[in-house]
Amino acid sequence: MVSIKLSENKINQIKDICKSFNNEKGELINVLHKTQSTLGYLPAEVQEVVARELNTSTAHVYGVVTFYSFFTMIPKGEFPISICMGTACYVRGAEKVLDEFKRELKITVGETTADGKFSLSCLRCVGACGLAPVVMVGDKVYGRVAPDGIKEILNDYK
Amino acid sequence: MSKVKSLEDLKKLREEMESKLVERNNSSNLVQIKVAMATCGIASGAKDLMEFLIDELDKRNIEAVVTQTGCMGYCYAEPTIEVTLPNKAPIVFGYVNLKKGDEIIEKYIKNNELVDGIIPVNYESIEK
Amino acid sequence: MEMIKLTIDNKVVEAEKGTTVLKAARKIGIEIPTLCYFELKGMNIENKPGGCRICVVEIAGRKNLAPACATEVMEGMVVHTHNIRVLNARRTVLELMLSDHPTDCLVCAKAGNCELQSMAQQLGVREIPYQGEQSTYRKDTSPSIIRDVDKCIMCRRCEMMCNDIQTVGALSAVNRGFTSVVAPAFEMNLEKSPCTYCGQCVSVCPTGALTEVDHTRYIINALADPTKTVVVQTAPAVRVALGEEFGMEPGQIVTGKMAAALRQLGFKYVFDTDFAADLTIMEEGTELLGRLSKHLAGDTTVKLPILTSCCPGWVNFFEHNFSDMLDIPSTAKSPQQMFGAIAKSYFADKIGVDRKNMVVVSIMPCLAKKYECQRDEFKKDGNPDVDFSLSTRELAHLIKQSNIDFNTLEDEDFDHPLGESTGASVIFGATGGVIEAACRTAYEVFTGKKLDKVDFTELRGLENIRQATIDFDGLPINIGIAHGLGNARKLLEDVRAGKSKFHAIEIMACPGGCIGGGGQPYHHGDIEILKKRSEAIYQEDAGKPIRKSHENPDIIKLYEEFLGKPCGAVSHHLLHTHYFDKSEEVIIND
Amino acid sequence: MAKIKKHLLVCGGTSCNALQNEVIASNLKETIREKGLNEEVQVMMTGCFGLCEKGPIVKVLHDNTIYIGVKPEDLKEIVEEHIINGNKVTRLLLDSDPNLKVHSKKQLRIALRNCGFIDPENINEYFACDGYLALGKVLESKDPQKTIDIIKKSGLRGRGGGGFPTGLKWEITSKSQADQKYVVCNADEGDPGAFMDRSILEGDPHSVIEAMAIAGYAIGATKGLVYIRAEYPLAIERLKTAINQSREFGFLGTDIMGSGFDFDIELRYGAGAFVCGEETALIHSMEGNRGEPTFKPPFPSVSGYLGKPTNVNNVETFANIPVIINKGAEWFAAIGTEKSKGTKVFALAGKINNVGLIEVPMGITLREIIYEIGGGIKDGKKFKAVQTGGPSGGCLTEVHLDTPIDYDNLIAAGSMMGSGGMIVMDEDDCMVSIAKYYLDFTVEESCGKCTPCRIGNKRLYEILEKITLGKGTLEDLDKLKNLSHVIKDTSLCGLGQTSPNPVLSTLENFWDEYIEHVTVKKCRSNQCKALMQYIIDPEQCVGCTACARNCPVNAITGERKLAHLINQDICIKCGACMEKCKFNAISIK
Repeated sequence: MVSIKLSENKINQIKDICKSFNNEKGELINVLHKTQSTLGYLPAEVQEVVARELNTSTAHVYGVVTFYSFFTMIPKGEFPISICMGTACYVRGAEKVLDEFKRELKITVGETTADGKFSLSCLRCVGACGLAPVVMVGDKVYGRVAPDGIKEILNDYK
Repeated sequence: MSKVKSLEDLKKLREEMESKLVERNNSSNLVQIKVAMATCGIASGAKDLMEFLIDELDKRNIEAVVTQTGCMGYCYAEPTIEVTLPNKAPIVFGYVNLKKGDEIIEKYIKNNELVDGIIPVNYESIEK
Repeated sequence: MEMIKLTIDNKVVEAEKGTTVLKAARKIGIEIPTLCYFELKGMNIENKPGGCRICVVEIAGRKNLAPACATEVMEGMVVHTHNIRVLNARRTVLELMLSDHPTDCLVCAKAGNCELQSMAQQLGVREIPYQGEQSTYRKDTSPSIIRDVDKCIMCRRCEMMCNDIQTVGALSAVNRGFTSVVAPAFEMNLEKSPCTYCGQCVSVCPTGALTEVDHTRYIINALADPTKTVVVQTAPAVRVALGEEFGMEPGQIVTGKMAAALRQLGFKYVFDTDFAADLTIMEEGTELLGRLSKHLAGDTTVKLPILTSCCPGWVNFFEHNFSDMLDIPSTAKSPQQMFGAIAKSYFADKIGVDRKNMVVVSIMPCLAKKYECQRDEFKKDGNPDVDFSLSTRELAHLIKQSNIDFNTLEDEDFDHPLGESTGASVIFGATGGVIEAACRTAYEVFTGKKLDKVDFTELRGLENIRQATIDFDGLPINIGIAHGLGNARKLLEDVRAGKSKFHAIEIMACPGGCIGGGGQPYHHGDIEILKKRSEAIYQEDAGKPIRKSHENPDIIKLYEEFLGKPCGAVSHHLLHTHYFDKSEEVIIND
Repeated sequence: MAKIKKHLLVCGGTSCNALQNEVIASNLKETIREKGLNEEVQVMMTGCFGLCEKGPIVKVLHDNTIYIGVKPEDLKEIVEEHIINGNKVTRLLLDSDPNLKVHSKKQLRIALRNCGFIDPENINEYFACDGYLALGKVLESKDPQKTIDIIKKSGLRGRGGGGFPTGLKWEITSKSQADQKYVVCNADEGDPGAFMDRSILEGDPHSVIEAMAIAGYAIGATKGLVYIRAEYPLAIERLKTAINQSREFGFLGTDIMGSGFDFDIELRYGAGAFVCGEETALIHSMEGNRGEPTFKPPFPSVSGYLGKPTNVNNVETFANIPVIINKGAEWFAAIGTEKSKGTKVFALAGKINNVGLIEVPMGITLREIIYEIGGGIKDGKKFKAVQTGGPSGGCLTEVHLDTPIDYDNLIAAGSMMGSGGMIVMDEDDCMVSIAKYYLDFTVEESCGKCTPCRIGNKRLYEILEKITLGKGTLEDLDKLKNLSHVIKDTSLCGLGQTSPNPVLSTLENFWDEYIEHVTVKKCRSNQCKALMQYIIDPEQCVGCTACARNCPVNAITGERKLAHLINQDICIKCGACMEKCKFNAISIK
């Protein structure tokens, strides 16, 4: 027997989201978007509930979650940091910026700092190539970021 | 808002809107400003700039319409704004931070004196 | 049908519109190699993702190569299946596949039966020029199936079987790109997934990524242990397939050779699961008639239809998916478990052996049986009624290991008393067989009349879902039959919705029934093999002197000496079971 | 009231002769002062005019006069004749150059016509720009085939990358019989470094909505779906606003403009999978599945979303439609080259001065784009290559600078149009590393369904990595070639069929660089860390210890006031020492 360990409140939230899409299997990706934006991430238990509500297999839900880079099963940091790895940013030194973040936060891409404050990820182009290299912290965009400027960025959140 | 029921309705609507714009352009003292508010613009501070311009023009008793618009294409020079003084051709300014915004109001809008950061429009639009 | 004319390797061929290049080529004797492509013709089972790219061919006018398995023929098409461009591409694709595949072929369970290995042989690959990182995953061992997905080549056959055909939903492609693989949700163990252990994924896997848990070593040890009395039972579908492992034509009946081989292997008593199948009919048939009579008498608490319960994959399926209907299936244990229960009580007493010193081994066409015999409710003080379940393939290995030349063995008989069986029990091995056997007995018991004709041919066949109405002397009995769990789901959903008109439904998890079980010799997608096994089953039935379960003399004796009457107190205790809710449960955890 | 009445603008673009511009500006100011006009005439340096070959440029703002090729000795004449007397100096006029007259401005905005011009959240401004007029005309014509014929005649080809003729696609879908059809807008712009579609949706969402409705009418669909990247929140917001406004005015919904035609649009979100730009993958994603492509045929125009005929076009393609209807197929077909009509929007980025969104007529040359519109290479570096078509495209070099850009020429040059990313690279970019970067992207984004793309691209990446680490051999170059060709030849979808292009085009155009990497283990751009060494010149080093103090791994030793030494075994080649050295004693070997 598979048991799902989630608070009733969360289960109801997920159920409501599924219901708002008529519990339709074809709306899986929309449901996952909404659920992730509500709960922050998509842990296994959440996927189990979604699968049940949409009358599909958990394996299918997991298959979809792991296919799309936007979905995450790990909670992101309070301030998620995303480094744009679009070509424009790449040729203007995004890799060095990323290396500096890794060194400064002592985590690698896909990880969250022990205090839960920062997480690090790479993005495809955010379309702000004029500002390359670009870093996003939460919804805020930092343009023309240089490796020696990242301490300053992090200080905004400390 | 009533639905547009035919092509004739639509043509009337267009004329109405066009004449409003013409009216605006012919106004003797109305300053028109467009702020490029696409993602790069906003990321570079266009939102703050727009608020600043609205507040400051109001404070300084300059009759102006400040509207948002999409990408003008000058990503390297964001934020960018286009300023149209009464009876004059529009001018695009790039790298407009708040300080530059203030300068544009004081020098160009008030005094017709150009400031640095002008971007010549380098494209043709289709004739309407 | 509109015909299309095309040229393949300079030969003109006419093919039906909608046919693929692959099939059109086959018509003129051109075998384009395939890997991911899989078909069980006539059963609506086809895997055509066009993913492996082994079957690429050159089509004039097209800028890139096309997969023959997925490309439809077009008028005037000019196809080359083995020019230098195609051969280089095909070989390179295979080399790439091998560069991400372990090379432990010598000790791989699939060696000799591996389609990837055969392909490497066929294309003459002697080295792997492209070396690099290999994707590695955790090995997962469940009671029945081992997943070693380092060997997965992403042909997606298992995924297709598990989802499209069986609707089990235990497997899905997960991750993306180089790390993509077929796995259960969260890449957790199969044991924690809704897997039914039907083994259909194993039966279609081209490589050693999915194999059965091998118990042969335990058997060898038990046979060598002088303190143990080792008893073996063999399921009906094994005898019509085992011969294939020794080079015989599909459909060859090897009952006698098998009994001889088992005896030579050292089994003290060589019995037949068919005996227990007859017993199952006695119990299940009685239960059916009981429910039917009550229903006819107007008892609304009685639920119909009754569902057969001899297939453990099917039992797992409804415990996971239809846990709201656990009171519908027959409570009769499967033949394997009935055999174990009787062997370790009635028979053990008879020969004066303590059950702890008796080892019951079953030879099954099935992988779910491995799981079934480990279920707690089939144990007494921790000692299982059936100790080990071997697949047909494992038995073949065991025979080969023991230097037995199977082909030259003289036929032998089963031992008594648990070796006596009827034609009714043999047909358990094919879809529709259980319900036909039940009808033969139920009809005579219910009507008190002798059947003129014991063959209910209307219940036979390979159509996905079949239905027939049997005339019980004026009382029409509606029978439903499904094989393949996806078909079963359809029937069950009707039952749940109250739309089912059936009195009894037979369900087998595997397409074709046990003859197509997950433990059978690999058929590699050849439907003819399944058809021949099925024919052999009915041939064996027809040749039996007794063809109705209730006429089995040893069964009659068993009731007289031990059980009393079908569905009586002793039967209830030994031969009936109950089912568990295995659907997900929500534990609220604040 | 302002005293200043007239303005003279001098081009200050860095690619024109910057020094000359300075001279012109200061001389002009001097001349104005001499004439006592400095109170009412202002001289300004501005950004690039995009006429770099014709510089220096002086523009008289009040009557919109542009002078080209202005020399210091011309200034007096301009001021005296034009500013004071009001007579233009005809010999210097831009119009006097007949070649420039047609394309006095290199850019022509069709798809971007309203971007940066109207308020995208105000439908009234769209009305003023002929908004929904094309839809009105199409509906009034009561002839879907006529609309298809116009699009066919215009020569419009898909702007998403493939370049399939749009009108033909519409026609096939219109001829597929079904009870329901769909119009899908592909807004899953995924090329790294491309943001054309985002800009259109953010700047002019109504034109896409209008075009989708037109397509719906033409092919017989009543439902439209926009598949848009979830990473584009602003575009999503503006599109939603526009859809609602459009519904309010009755351009979406039932009985549109009294024609009896029903059409509405829903949004579907992408979730970060580049392969979903491929139309079959996109459709599977919209159906709630993994975005894995399937073999074509059947094409979506026959069996697409939910098995129904589906017409998929990208954002930019749609943005062209209303203009074509309004101005006619002939007008559109007159722009561009023989086989590629109209304009193309490019996201110009990388090592270029004027990073931005540009729209140019097909047939323009790379040189015009880079040096005239883009204002040349940043920091005066040397141009090396331009990458078009993103991970599916290739690198073009100096020899391609004068090739007219259209679908077919780009393919012939080993690249492709793609969706419109255009990344400029300079002498500091290592082309092996660039190829590796794109393969890294492909490996990351491959769906994993077919063998050549799943494993082949990984092996390509590994070989490239081996080369950048200095461990490559000549044999590896052969492997790269064979593997690239097989991957292109055998992959299931467009992603794999084009993913080796960055490798093949760099092999073709920068063979020397590859050879250098594998034979003499040298990276001429100093990008491959494993192939370079930081060296302290003992002659230059004064022993200030700045380098040693800043070395993160303590690889530098040396006594104070004595020459220092870098231990190459420890050095991680971060370059911190070189940055800190005030005596230029550290160099890369």
